Amino acid sequence: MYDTLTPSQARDMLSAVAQHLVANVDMLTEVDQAIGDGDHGIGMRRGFAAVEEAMATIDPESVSKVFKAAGTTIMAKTGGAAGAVFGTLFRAGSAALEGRPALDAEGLAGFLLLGLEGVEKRGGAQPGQKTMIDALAPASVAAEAAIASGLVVAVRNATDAAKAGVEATKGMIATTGKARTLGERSLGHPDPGAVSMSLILEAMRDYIAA
Amino acid sequence: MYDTLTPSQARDMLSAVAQHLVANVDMLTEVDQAIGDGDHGIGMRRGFAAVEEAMATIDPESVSKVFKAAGTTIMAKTGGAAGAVFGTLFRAGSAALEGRPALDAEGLAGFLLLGLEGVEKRGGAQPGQKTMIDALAPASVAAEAAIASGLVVAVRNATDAAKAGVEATKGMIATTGKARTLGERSLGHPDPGAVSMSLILEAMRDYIAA
Amino acid sequence: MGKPKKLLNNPVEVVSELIDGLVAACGGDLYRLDGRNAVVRTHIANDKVALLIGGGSGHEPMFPGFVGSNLADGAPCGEVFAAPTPDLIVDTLSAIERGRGVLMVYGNYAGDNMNFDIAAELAEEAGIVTRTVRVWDDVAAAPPERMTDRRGIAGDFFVIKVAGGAAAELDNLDEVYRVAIKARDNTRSMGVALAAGSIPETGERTFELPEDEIEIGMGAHGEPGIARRKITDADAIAEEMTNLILADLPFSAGDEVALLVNNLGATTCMEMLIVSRKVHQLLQQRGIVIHRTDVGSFLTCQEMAGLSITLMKLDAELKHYLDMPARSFAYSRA
Amino acid sequence: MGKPKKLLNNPVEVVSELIDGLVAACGGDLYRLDGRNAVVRTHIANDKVALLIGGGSGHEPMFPGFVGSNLADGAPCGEVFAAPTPDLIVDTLSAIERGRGVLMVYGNYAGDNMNFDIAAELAEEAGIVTRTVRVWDDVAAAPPERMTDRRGIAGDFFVIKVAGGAAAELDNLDEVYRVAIKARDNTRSMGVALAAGSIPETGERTFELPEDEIEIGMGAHGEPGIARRKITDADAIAEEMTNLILADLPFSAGDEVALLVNNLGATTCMEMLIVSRKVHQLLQQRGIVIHRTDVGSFLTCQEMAGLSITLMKLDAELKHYLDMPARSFAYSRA
Ligand SMILES: Nc1ncnc2c1ncn2[C@@H]1O[C@H](COP(=O)(O)OP(=O)(O)O)[C@@H](O)[C@H]1O
Ligand SMILES: Nc1ncnc2c1ncn2[C@@H]1O[C@H](COP(=O)(O)OP(=O)(O)O)[C@@H](O)[C@H]1O
Ligand SMILES: [Mg+2]
Ligand SMILES: [Mg+2]
Ligand SMILES: [Mg+2]
Ligand SMILES: [Mg+2]
Repeated sequence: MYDTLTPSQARDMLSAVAQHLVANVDMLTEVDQAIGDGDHGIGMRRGFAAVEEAMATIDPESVSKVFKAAGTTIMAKTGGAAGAVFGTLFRAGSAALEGRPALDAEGLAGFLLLGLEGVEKRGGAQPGQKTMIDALAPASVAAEAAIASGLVVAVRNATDAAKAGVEATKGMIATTGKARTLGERSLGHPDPGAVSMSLILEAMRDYIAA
Repeated sequence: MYDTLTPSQARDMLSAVAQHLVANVDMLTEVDQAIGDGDHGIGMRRGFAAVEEAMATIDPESVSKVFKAAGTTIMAKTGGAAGAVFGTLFRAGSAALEGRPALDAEGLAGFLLLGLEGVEKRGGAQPGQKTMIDALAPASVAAEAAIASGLVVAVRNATDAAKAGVEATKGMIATTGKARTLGERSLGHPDPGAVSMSLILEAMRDYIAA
Repeated sequence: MGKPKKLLNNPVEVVSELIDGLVAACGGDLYRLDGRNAVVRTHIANDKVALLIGGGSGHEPMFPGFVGSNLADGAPCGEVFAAPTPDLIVDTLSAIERGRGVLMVYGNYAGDNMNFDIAAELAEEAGIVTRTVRVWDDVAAAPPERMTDRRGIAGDFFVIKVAGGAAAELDNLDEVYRVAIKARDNTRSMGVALAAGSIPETGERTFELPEDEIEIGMGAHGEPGIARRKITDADAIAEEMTNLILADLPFSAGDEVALLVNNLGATTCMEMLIVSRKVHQLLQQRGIVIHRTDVGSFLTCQEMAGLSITLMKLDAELKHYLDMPARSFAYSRA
Repeated sequence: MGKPKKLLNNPVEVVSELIDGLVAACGGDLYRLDGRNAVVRTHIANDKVALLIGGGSGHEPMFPGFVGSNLADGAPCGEVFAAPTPDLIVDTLSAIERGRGVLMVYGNYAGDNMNFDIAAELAEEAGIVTRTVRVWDDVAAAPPERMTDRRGIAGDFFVIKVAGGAAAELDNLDEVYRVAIKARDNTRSMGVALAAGSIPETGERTFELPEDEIEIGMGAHGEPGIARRKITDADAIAEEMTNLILADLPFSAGDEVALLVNNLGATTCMEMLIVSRKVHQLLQQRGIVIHRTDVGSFLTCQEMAGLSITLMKLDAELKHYLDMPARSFAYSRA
């Protein structure tokens, strides 16, 4: 159980995040087959397998550097909507960590908030359009609200909120991304990117809680 | 039961032949699917449906004219190997009927013999190569041998010989036509054109025996 | 249906291998960017406005097959059905840029938009001026009021052909941009799918269609269209699609158009011609003149069975650029 | 597998309808012969040696797609997989003949041979001189000693391209014949099938292949090849096919060749390029120079999945005619 993470612990956490995503590739692909073009899993594998490699060699000078490096790697290796979105999440979010010696609850909340703003600006989507934003936005709110309770609680609450967000996407009609023309047929299926977002937080939570 | 056919009876017989072929289209297609390109039935339908039409309007001046008209129609409407082969059979074979006021056993045998020579010359195939020649050649021999017994017997023996020829093609390896590269895989299947040849004789036999 | 059988080696390497094949087939006209998944023309005139096209792979010969003379100058190629990454786009931009800026033409998808936008920002930092034209020709994807929600499908063909001609002749990025936008805004498409394609890396089909059903308006990755129904005859389907296209721009009597009938993958040339024949009949009845017709496989979705119909309304300028000679892997015209 | 879904109207009318589509797409370059199933060039130079090509339909864009400038002058089209009838061939001969005789180029099949031979005899009676070149490029069909038992497959492409050029430039039928024979004798092909095509009129597939098997050497109507086996990777299959082709002519180090990778119908462009890449690698290792490469759907077997590889060994004369510009529905070169 960590209440703050050093830069090298942050690095190890992102490595664990990467492994978790890679372990769930088939499930992510299936989710994208239902309402997208069926490649979300293999895209995330390209990006996060590369993150794992990058974390293995990076010099963990600072948490912001570690997060930014993960974002740059995702952006360069994933491709597709997911590459831009999750690359932006980590790159834009890392700005919140600049100058911080360690990752704490405030840092986590800042990361999620700036990450969310970055993603919204990048792709122009808003909550309710059945994207990863629908997991990220509630997670950001939950983390913010739990700053006073410390990192363990903040990341746990953020993860729970993200999962509830994934559930909520089942009831949404997609209006962006490749599911956009499904109309009502997208109902009942979760958004693949939202699932990935909740997996990222889940892996962070498990690392921090360990 | 006819021992000779007048020109208009010959015309009616060819009309019956045409109907018999058209009635067996699906079977012929199946036979060609096994060792050819699966179009023999639809090709024979094009040709013999047109023969039926042609017989309905032709002026039956002579048996040779009736047979030649059938051949010309087959040639013009069928296409593929079958069009050339069965067109040639009737056109070349009709030469044996020239100057004959009626179709008798000698005429039938002459038709089959000149038809066979025409087909062999046209396509260069010989008995044993798994073609309609393997039904036509024994039919020609059988009709020749039965001339003295009259038309009814001649056509019955020719039909039986053709059917035996069809059976014999099952044991042959194709060396011409689209089944040529099947090698041993053509064994066990009859040749589609040989089946058609036996159907033609069968319908003649039934008309003459009626 | 079982998984589709394909002639592949390592499914993770398909894009790299197809680029090698394409470059080899073009005998020196193209080169591959430093072993990466992008193709670039060997001879790009100095001082030329450059044209970059690109997107996810799996739609071959789109996009790399349209890099060539009087067409595009370079194409970054993403993985199958995934937009290329910003760094690959930027490196391709740098390789083709000749001092007059670069026009980027690509299909309007969230992934492409974001990755190309990021690339444009990075390029700007590096001193490369870019303009962007997103192709959104798919009438089935959204109503006209939400034009920017429409996907880019085979209309890419016309926009690239016109933009390629303009980029070869005009020496000003803004002018090339203006012409390309005009081509885009005059282009409308509609697709129909009969059977799904598949993703090589998973071997899975991108959607499932019952044995006797078709989907009108399906997108180039298998995104849903406007109606799923029992298959009817070719003429009825062609008429339905054509009417939707004509009503949308709208096209009217006296208009002159270019027609493209594009194969989504596995449809026979025979079917393409039968449909093209019907579109000709319909347009003739409406008094719309077809200036030229292209029929072929230009933007595919792997082995998807189906086709799309595209019309571009012409004026003298569009006609000029459309009719210019061109030479590339996918398209040559004397 | 169920019957294939297709965009058709009356299946008995497919040939007629596809010809209408083709003629419409060619915007005046071709016309249809009196409502019959044959296409003819609108402008055939006076005093030109004429080139007639043809065969059964179902292989589109072969043959009518190769009627055009510096290519063929006319093509009678049989029903699906059935040679055209003699009278249709004769009428097409009459329409394209310009006093210097007609070269007929077609694939070596019993049905075609007989029908074109009958037509040649009828034409001779009508005072039209013809010469015949039967294409027999399929290495899989028979050993070299029985060359005339081989089928014509995608090698038609090269023979037609060369003969078309020669017929446009040379004013003597015997010379055109000599050049076409040289093209034919220097051309070798090999196909592989992954899944069957079907006949529109019956809706039946022309053969059955188990889900995980391919057939090496399969013919363009689904005629059997030399081996049925489990599918392996693209490179191994390409290498096996290429080796069989190279050994047959034989092709050797220092030779210059043209390469065609032809799609039998439903194979993706991606796979075609991957295979083409491998053939380039193999030929480079052998010291054989590829002068040019064509990759596309030129002789199909409806929606059959698979491809063929064709090599033509070049000399200066063949290269000259191969490289000439050309324009037709199926093939244009600047
Ligand atoms: N504009 C956007 N803003 C935020 N997320 C988006 C946007 N567009 C798409 N996404 C996310 O990307 C996911 C799809 O990723 P992926 O399948 O890898 O990309 P692609 O759509 O290019 O195939 C969607 O499930 C959605 O969560
Ligand atoms: N050279 C030949 N001589 C005699 N008959 C032949 C010859 N070649 C083919 N045939 C006959 O033609 C039949 C095939 O006819 P069909 O299927 O209509 O033509 P295709 O082979 O053009 O598809 C064969 O079964 C065979 O009997
Ligand atoms: Mg996706
Ligand atoms: Mg047949
Ligand atoms: Mg994708
Ligand atoms: Mg046939």
